[in-house]
Amino acid sequence: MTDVLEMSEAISRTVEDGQRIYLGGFTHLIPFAAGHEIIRQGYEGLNLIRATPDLIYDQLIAAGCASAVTFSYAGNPGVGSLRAFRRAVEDGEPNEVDLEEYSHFGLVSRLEAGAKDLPFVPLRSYVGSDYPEHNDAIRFVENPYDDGIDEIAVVPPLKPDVAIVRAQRADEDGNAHLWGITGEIVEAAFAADTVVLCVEEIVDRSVIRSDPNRTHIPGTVVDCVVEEPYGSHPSYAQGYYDRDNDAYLEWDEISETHESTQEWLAEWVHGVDGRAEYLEKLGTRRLLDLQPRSNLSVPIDMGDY
Amino acid sequence: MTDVLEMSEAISRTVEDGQRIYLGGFTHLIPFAAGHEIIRQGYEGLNLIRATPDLIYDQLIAAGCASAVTFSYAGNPGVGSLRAFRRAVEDGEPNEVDLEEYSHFGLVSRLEAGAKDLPFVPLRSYVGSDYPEHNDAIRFVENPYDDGIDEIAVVPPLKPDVAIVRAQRADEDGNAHLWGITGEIVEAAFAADTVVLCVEEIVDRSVIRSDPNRTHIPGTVVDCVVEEPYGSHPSYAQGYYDRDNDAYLEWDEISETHESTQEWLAEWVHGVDGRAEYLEKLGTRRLLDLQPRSNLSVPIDMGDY
Amino acid sequence: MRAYTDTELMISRAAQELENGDTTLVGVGVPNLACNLAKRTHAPDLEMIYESGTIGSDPSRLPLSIGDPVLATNARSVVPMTKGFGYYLQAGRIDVGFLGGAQIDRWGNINSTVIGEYDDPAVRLPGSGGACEIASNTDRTIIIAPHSERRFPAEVDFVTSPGYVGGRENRESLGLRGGPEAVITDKAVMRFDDDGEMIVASLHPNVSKTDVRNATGWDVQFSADLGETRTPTDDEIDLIRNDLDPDGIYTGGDGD
Amino acid sequence: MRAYTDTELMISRAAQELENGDTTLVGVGVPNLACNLAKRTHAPDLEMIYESGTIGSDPSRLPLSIGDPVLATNARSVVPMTKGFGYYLQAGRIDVGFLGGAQIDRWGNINSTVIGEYDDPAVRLPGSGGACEIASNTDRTIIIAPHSERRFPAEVDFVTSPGYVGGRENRESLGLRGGPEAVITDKAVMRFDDDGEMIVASLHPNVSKTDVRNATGWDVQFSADLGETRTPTDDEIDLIRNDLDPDGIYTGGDGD
Repeated sequence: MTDVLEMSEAISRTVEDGQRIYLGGFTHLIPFAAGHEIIRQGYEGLNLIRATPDLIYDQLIAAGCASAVTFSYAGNPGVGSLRAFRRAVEDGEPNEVDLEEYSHFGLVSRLEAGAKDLPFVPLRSYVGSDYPEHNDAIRFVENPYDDGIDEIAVVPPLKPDVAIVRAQRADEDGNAHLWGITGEIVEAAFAADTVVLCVEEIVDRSVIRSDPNRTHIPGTVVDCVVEEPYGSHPSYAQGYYDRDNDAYLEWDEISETHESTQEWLAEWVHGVDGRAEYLEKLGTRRLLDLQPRSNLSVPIDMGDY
Repeated sequence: MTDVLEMSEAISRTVEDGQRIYLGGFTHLIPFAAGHEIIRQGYEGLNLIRATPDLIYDQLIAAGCASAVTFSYAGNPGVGSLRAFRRAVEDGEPNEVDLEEYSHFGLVSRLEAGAKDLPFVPLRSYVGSDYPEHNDAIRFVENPYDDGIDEIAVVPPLKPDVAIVRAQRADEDGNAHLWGITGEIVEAAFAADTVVLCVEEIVDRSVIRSDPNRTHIPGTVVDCVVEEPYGSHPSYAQGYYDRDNDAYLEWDEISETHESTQEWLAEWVHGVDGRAEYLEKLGTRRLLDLQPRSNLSVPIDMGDY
Repeated sequence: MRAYTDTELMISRAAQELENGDTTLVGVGVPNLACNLAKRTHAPDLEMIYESGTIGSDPSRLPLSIGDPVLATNARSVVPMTKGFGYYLQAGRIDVGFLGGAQIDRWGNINSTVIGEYDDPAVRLPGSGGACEIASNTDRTIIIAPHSERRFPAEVDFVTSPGYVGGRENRESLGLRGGPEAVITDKAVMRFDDDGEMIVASLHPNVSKTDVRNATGWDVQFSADLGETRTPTDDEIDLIRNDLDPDGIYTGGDGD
Repeated sequence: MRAYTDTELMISRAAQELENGDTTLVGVGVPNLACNLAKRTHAPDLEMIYESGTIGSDPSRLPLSIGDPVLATNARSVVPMTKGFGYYLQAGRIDVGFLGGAQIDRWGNINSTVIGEYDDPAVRLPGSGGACEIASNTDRTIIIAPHSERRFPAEVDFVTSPGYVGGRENRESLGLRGGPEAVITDKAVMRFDDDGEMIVASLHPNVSKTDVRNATGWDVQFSADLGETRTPTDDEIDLIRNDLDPDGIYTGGDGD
């Protein structure tokens, strides 16, 4: 059974110190509100797993929540470095973090293997690169067919303890419609032991059932559902609000030192009690600036048989 | 570039004697009109590949088009045997056919490996079964990880020469929207060298671009597009017409002998010059009986950014 | 108590194998009726998945095939076969699978491929479909078949769908999940003992041990607490005849 | 001829590497501008794919990241990463990929992972993202980077994205597709000889062989028919400044 919860309860019920946590979403639908709640509740020793750590893991690392990061691209997309990530790796500030590193396809293939319960998934990557030398999880198997390929790289399943993912809309049972860039969200949800689904809006079951091909996450894999509009800001929700690119550019300065980052966390994370207060602080003007004009899809006919 | 063609030209341009042909669609969207055109044009020596040969391959086999069948379930779904298939296998009538056999997951995994250009795809099937003994393509590889599984079955890529697939709607470039049961259609389209896409209707590009997450087949993999309404009958197109279950039940009697099957082919395939004439012969009453009430999906908002 | 047909008994007994909240991979025919009967009686939260990729189907009428449009309309989700077989079945998300077969042996291994030699068959059967995967990856499989010596030979001609292979330990060591839970025929319900061998758990009314022995191709054993099979209730018969199969396509006209 | 910036020259020169009908995996920054410039000039049918899974993007404005919503709206298709990387990139459906890097060696091997020791880095860079896959699976890669001895060392500290590894034959024997086609810097355009070694194909205006030698970490060779790099046309400069990057986010303010 899926429970509809407030964010604070969803996090306190599901997350524990030391767990392997996956916050899903490739650029799109990143669960910032959930990440901030993890910071507020003061978790420690997490293994933060994400293809793109993005600002949210930079913030979690700066807040001291992480003891390890598993990733494939640790940059501020289109801007540059993740400075808190680099401080942790290069200088151990605020603490050392262990790294486990893949390319994008390697990391999403690990989730895919987890989602399918396969012992490994093969991929045509890593030959000629230095990854296998530094990551023992990347191995090679012999090709049993005589087709010119002798061996191929494989990666093992990744099954996070908790995946926190977002979607635009879901019903109370956690059946979720996603659109726009879906990235690795679905694989993360199927691979994880526990799944927290956060949505822009909870809708009637009939909305979801009107278009079952869009239900990429079924309620049967979801443990709890949180309704929290604008919960992805400064990331975005396709059709609901734009990516706040200014915020991504500003982060480069905000995060310049550990101290300046702490100040920001004090104000924007610890200084609010949840997403609603964060949005109030952000102001309507900024939200309005992020509002796209609407652009509805041409519906399909499922037929009433 | 994708060409918009009549069915007869699409088939004569793409299909050649002796090829490996995949007519896509699991129960849904089976390209019957294309299959009938292949029969009319008198092709021979085809390796007919489909998870479920269904009535369409029973008809192609009876017509003498096949020298081999690659499949995973050769039955009339919910009804019983495929009698023409059995006559060919058991009695060599009208000719012998070679069989290459998988389970469903094995066959669709072969398409997936073809679509991804992988030398093999692993799957948790076949251990304890007699398949590997009779199909040399099913092999086992050692698991390089120490997680309790010693070895796992693998299947090699399948890349048909031609895949003929259907979708509900596409634009002139062959970008196709599919919904309802999509089965193995997308994998077949990505795996094949040449792709013929048949649709219920060609729509404006703006319809397709209004919902890019539903474009499961991109025009870049499609060689030609054929617009032919009701081209799947007696299979169906979700939202357009129902599966003609009576026709599936009747086939059990029609196909009882080679002669009775030939009579049906003479009347319904050779006796018409294409799908339009077939539909006229079928009659409006039957088409109306197959009409579902409409049941539109709730649209999504992609946003105009 | 009303008269019922063999098929109705099998449907009702198979429905009893399902628990509320189970996720089940539904086949056509008797399994379809059994699942829909369970959903309308004691298991309203039964999750019905079809190998065509419809997840949480809620059909307004009984489908003929496992891919009828009525299974997609109003479903929880619809996924491609790679996903249905990979993310759901192989991933271990399905509790119960239903299987039939032309031959079933004492370990619950099933043949739905050929009668006779594989390369020169007396009868060419449809083959696996998803049966091999269902048998390999669900928690428990329910096998439904008419009871005859031909159906239940000591050894099957081809293992399409592995049961306990050569015994429970054998299945486990091969890395296969679950295994056969029950075999429901028109004469008896059979289960599997600690070794993984099929034994008779209950006899249908008016069926004797001898009837079952004569219709089984090996010296089948009987459970120490052999009982009589539960028969369909009046409500169940009504549901089957009036709601689920009003045209009698599957339940035929041999009752009443 | 109008004045142009180094970046504008690199954008315009990179655009020239694209043919009409190419399918290209677009990165942010200069590659994004180059692809959009090519699409608006000589390659209107350029198919732009982003590693976020947007296929045939037609952005109404320049994205900051490779996952901005403007890349999804009005796209031909949007697919999950498993599919973008599996069905498109790994399947060999992408002709051209753009790569940058902190270090590039004479074989076109690229490091975007660490400067220094992997386990104790002087500088921790973002890592591969999809670069390792792009370098392994496209027909040709275009590398764009500023020209300095630090950027072009004899050997990279970490091979993130394989070029010709230790030479063309080496790459081929590893089963890797294609390989680096051109390296475009702020000083020169370099290509790869029959052995797979980087050689200078053209010098930018006002750049000498010595300038390039001094900015390259090995004894770089020059093509026998060394020419001067094509400079941006007025139309191209207008398109870049007025349409593609009106705020000068990427092209900065160092021109005119």
